Amino acid sequence: MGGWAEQLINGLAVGAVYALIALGYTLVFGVLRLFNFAHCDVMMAGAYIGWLCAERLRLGLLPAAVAAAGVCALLGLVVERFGYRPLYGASGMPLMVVALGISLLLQYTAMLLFGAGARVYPFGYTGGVVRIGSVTLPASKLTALLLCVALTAGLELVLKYTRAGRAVRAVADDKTAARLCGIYENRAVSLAFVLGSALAGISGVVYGSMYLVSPLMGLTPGLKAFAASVIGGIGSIPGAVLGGLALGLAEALAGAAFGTATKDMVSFVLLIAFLLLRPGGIMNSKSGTGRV
Amino acid sequence: MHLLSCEGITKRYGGVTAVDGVSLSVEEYETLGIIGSNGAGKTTLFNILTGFDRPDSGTVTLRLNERELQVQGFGAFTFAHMGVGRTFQNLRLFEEMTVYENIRTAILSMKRTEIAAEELLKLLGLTEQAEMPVNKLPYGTRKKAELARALVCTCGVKKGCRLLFLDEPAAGLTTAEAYELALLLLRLKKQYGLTMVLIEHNMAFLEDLCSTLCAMDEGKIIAAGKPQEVFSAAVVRSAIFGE
Amino acid sequence: MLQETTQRLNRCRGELCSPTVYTQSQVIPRTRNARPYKKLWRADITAGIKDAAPCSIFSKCGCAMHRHYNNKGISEMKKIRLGVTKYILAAAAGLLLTMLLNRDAYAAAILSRMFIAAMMAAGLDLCVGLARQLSLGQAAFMAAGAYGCGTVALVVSERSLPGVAAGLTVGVAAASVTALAVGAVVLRLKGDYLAVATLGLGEIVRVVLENCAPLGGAAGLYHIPRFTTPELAFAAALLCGVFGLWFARSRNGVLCRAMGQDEIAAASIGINPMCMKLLAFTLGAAMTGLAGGLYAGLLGFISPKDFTFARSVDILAAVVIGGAGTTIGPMLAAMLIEALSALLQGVANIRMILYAVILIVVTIIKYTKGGRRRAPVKL
Amino acid sequence: QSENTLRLGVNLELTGRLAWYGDATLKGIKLAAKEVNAAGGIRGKRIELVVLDNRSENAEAALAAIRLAGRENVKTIIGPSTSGGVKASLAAGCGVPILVPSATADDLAPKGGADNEMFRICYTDTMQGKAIARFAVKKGIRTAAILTESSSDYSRGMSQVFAKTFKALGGTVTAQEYYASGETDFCTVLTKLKQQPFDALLLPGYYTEAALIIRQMHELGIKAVLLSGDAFDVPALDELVQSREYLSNIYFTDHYAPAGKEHSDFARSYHKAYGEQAPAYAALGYDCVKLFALAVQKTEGAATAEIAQQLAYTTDYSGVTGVITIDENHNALKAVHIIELQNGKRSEAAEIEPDNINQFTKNP
Amino acid sequence: MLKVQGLNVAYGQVKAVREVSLQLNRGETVALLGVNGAGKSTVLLALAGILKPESGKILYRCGDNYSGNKGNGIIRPRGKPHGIPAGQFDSTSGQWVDITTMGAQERVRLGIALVPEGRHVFPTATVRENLLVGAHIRGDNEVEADVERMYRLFPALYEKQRIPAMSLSGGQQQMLAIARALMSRPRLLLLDEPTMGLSPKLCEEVYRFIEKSSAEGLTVLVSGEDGRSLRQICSRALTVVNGALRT
Ligand SMILES: Nc1ncnc2c1ncn2[C@@H]1O[C@H](COP(=O)(O)OP(=O)(O)OP(=O)(O)O)[C@@H](O)[C@H]1O
Ligand SMILES: Nc1ncnc2c1ncn2[C@@H]1O[C@H](COP(=O)(O)OP(=O)(O)OP(=O)(O)O)[C@@H](O)[C@H]1O
Ligand SMILES: [Mg+2]
Ligand SMILES: [Mg+2]
Repeated sequence: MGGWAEQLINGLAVGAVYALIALGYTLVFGVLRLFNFAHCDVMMAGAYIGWLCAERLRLGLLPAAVAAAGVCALLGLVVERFGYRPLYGASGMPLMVVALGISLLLQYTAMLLFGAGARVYPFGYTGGVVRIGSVTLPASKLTALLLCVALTAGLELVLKYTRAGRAVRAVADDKTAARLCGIYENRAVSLAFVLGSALAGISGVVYGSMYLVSPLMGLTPGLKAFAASVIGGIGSIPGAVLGGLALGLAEALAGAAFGTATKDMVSFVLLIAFLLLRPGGIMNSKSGTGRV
Repeated sequence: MHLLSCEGITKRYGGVTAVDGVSLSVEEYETLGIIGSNGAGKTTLFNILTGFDRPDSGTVTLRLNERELQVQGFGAFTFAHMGVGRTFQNLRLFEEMTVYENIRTAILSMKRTEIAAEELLKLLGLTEQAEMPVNKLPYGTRKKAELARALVCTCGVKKGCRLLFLDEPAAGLTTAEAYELALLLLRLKKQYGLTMVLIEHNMAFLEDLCSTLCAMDEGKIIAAGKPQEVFSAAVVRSAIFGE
Repeated sequence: MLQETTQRLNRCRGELCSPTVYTQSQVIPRTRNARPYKKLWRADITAGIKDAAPCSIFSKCGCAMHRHYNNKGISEMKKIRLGVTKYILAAAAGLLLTMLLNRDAYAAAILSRMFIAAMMAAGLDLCVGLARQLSLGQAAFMAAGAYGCGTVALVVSERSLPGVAAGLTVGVAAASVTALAVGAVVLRLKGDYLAVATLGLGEIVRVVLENCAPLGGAAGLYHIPRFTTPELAFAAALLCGVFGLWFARSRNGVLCRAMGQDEIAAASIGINPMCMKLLAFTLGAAMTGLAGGLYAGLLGFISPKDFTFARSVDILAAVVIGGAGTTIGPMLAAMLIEALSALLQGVANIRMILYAVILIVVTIIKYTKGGRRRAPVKL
Repeated sequence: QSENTLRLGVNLELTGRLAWYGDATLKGIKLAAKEVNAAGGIRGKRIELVVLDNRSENAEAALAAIRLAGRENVKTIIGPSTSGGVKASLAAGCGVPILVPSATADDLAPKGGADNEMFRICYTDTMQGKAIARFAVKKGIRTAAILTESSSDYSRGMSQVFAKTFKALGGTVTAQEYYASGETDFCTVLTKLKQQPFDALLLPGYYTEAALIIRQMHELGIKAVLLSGDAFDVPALDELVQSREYLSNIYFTDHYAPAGKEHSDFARSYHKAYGEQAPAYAALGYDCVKLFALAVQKTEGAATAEIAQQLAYTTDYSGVTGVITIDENHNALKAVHIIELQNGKRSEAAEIEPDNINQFTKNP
Repeated sequence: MLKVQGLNVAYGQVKAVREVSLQLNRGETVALLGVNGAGKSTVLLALAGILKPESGKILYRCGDNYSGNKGNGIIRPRGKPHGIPAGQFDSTSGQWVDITTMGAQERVRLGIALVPEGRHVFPTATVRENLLVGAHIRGDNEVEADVERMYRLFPALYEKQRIPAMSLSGGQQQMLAIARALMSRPRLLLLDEPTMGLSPKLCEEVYRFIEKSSAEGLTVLVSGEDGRSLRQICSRALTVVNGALRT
């Protein structure tokens, strides 16, 4: 049946979008052990910035993405500085509550500024449709897929093989020890946030141009990306991407096989199955586990 | 008659074989010391013997009320109810509780409300620190608190095996304190009929305390016997003392 | 001093450590010879432990023991216990006053909602504050309670006392059974992972409800008799609060608390971590289920949309702001948040913004006051 | 002062997912209230609106209704604009007539019958489902697929009725699929639907998802007639679909036709007040207030019970959205308009009288 | 090299260190002894800049960089440390700098490294990465050579270089902690109970290493139990009693 091939490609394409958002999630979680629920709202902000650039300033996709990345990075910095930093001493829960508060704040501020209704990027903004054999695919999805791979590779290289990247990971592991190694832990955390938020901005533009922009647009992809990052192995950059792709595929195939009513459930069932059977996710990341 | 014995215990982590076919047994009322270089697999073996880890293969047998019982699959908490108390290499206390509460919790858990926590504290010389939150105490005191808590399990059982596992009890103590501790352990042993297994790197401490010694290297037991014999064995001298 | 210690030690050694015979092999065979000190041990056990050995940790006097227990409870608990009567009296007085003053339908609805929120906070606090098992899927248990209660109430269709009682019982049972089933699976996970899993579960329950035709699907259940009055909700909240406080002091509560602080340490003193987690999780869910039942009885209409992730978040926020682990704190915070939400109704467009700002600011102030800005150095 | 005013409660979705519908309705309500007050009020009393936001949440809607009735002492409540909210408000049982502008679910009121508090001035899902099915058959459509929003009462209700009527009239439903609210990527569903050929796709859903579905349909190369309900009458839909050529071959039911006589005055004043074209939701809100004014006019002392009675007596009131007659279950008997979208242009394709909807043999 | 005057450190109400004054000369190895709870760790933490003293002064004079067995000159730290005049990195400056209010990060850049009590390795990073993080402040190109040097010093680490530090045994983690501190090429090394949990063989090795490096100019302050071996390698011992130095 031809449908399956199409579904497969659809799944991968949607998965790429999840993966793109999951990258930022994973990055911030790695440093703060915080599920940054505000991440998808930073993404929303990025989508709006991109929309403003495209609709009002008539800029192209690339400048819009760059602008969104910049503004979101700034937003991330502010959020980290004033929202999270005062609470690093406390346990995880207050942080989580603040994250949720910031998420609400961003959503409803956007609603106040831009109205509750959805907005859309100018038509043809992301360049029509691509045909692969019998399968048609919007070009934007292909962009997402490529972008995702490129960003992942870049991020992985930065974190693994650069001094700053290692510092970020060291702070994630043990703040005091990092200080003893001469790392300014606040700077490292900020760096992670800036990177993560810039990613969110880019994914916001990609997501927004592909679909719609609205104040609550972050909710669903946020939860999915969150699931993706756990499925891939939280804290692991390649894991986030694999998780996103796996999730997209699973959803598409389950939707095709068992009816689309189950599609939403699939991601969470997959999430829980992974947590139980392989808590480290696809990449078997070890963050958070230790020895007796 | 041995209280505890294990047979062919093997534990692998990825490519590393942390414990490699270890068999040993612990007699009632004996004090068994385990020595070995770093990474020899001592802690891993301990974890298996006290139920915190499952061996990949091998059996652990506990003699309980005159019956032999294979226990390798049991949860760690059942070990405690059988009278196996233990301490940890990286201390594991209830950090937000006071010393007293740590002990009190153990007493409640073991349902031995007739144990007087004060007496236990006095025994270990912790009376003054009883109301201090444990996370504010210096290392040595914390170790004592953990020992006290383990004692509740060990001494607390009515019908059990009174086994005490100590992972590096003297690490971080000064010589005088280590002696103090050795003395204390001896007294406890005398008073409550304890059987002890301990890991140590402090040889003087072991020499004073142990009736039997067992040396490990790379997951295997390379020597066992009386302290002096083990210390003088050539394998031990090269593997552990580096001579 | 060192000298003296060493001498004492040697004396002890002489007394205690008599030689045994070893052969060198991997298994250490034991000679079965009677050990000279064996008798001594035995004697020691029988005489020394059972009777009045000078340094025995066993005291025979049971009542002394009990007195002791009562005088010196777990210190965290002491704080709570001191406050219990005071808090409850204050709460009761305040609420009765409110009820007397405000008898219109709206006040009644708001009051009921406040009490319902308080119950949920108390429930989650058992789970999060006491056992430290972070649950982000509390809305699922609320849904179980609401749907359980709603179905029964629809069948009975009377506002009679037995009907209401049956409905609430079924609601609580439904929530508890859900929690038990779900908990047995997900509580194997730790920390953040558990939070993620419960979040996922909450969503799954919602999607299942949306697609479950017998329970009304997306349209939900309506025509449920509206039995919830502020008095009933208050009584239930009081029950939950008192139960929560009592549980925290009870043996199992203490063990739960210990387990929450360090699972491995808890296992080493014979606490079954899974058992404790399940207990706290289920009790918390039961309270939440009761709240869900009352919620169904308050609105007369429930649909899956009422039990979203946002609901779970609201409860968690209350627990954190009120101070996890104190039962009363979260309950009061939940009531305050609910009241605040009603007060802010007038400024519809910036209501949520204000709510968010208050949430953030209060949390930051609460968790940074008293110079706790930096992590206490723990090396 | 309160003797000179009539308090009219408004309980609408002003924030949240459905805020657009609430906003539009509120605009109509405000316009009507202004007009009534400008004309000297009702028996000398001015209408005073008490507006509460229900955040598009059911529980909040119930609470708002309770507050309006129990604390604000309003005579009548208008809203919410969607079925879930109305059900919740009605379940709260607050003893004040609730005028329902646009909620179309069949079973809104707890008990039905003459003594319920609900007065609906729009048609029901059954009516619009039947109407669109009949229209489809009339247009020569033989096979149809259905794409339903699984979490929406409205979408499910309409799909059901459509399927039943369509089958009864000799059509075949080739596929039934679902999507969730808030979803953005429908390629899976659409690819699945593509496997079975169909002439028309019924898509009863809110405009955000619908716009994406329309776009993605065209991207996947599905060319079919699109059928839908009144939720499509949102200017934002056209905007979000972006392309005019995608906005073709779309037929949906609506509460009024832009060409109607009665409503040209309304359309003009609305345009003057807000600078935009009036959507159906605004017209419905407008009619609610006018109907309320009429009912109060007929009462002695404007007591709520009297108002309810007068509302129930409404027959052949010709409002902006057509001729309204409230039946014994307090539902409106009204004509259903079918609007056609071709290249982004709207025009009325058919008007189906209420009497014709239920008669299967007679042509509309 | 280091002068401490009237140092007081408190944890909330608890005064853990009282009026401690001490002086360390370049190249000497000093033991810090005391029973448990005496305040050794607190002194070391305060010297490393993790704890802020209540009162007292810590003065530091940058001597030559400790350069291991290579004999290289100064290594300029990466990143601009706050509040340190540029000239003070020079070996020639020889001025006393008041470092009392400096953070731990700046002190590392000045050449003070601490091996904390209880290891504190970075658990999810591999052994090699741990070492590289240890060299965070360095901008020279001899980092790789130093990593190799550490592997020679602790061959056990070489075998485990690609393994996350959390799966090392306790003793291996201790080795890693010491090696990591050495990676910053400190001039003053503070060791808190470095031999805790190490087997006798490794203890010997660590002590011998300390001896060797202090011969090369490294100043070492080491706390620990007063075994014979510790006394042997130290030129003098300070004893902390109840938070104060016994004279
Ligand atoms: N969870 C794990 N994952 C991977 N490797 C492990 C794990 N636990 C232990 N190991 C490895 O098993 C070996 C034995 O470790 P163990 O902790 O038992 O040593 P030990 O004898 O207690 O050493 P020490 O005296 O240093 O505490 C070590 O090489 C260690 O790296
Ligand atoms: N975080 C803390 N909060 C409060 N008091 C503390 C804290 N840490 C240590 N103390 C107190 O400070 C004193 C000194 O502790 P410190 O850890 O410096 O001792 P130490 O000499 O290193 O002991 P050890 O040999 O056990 O490591 C102790 O009395 C202890 O109770
Ligand atoms: Mg060990
Ligand atoms: Mg110390």
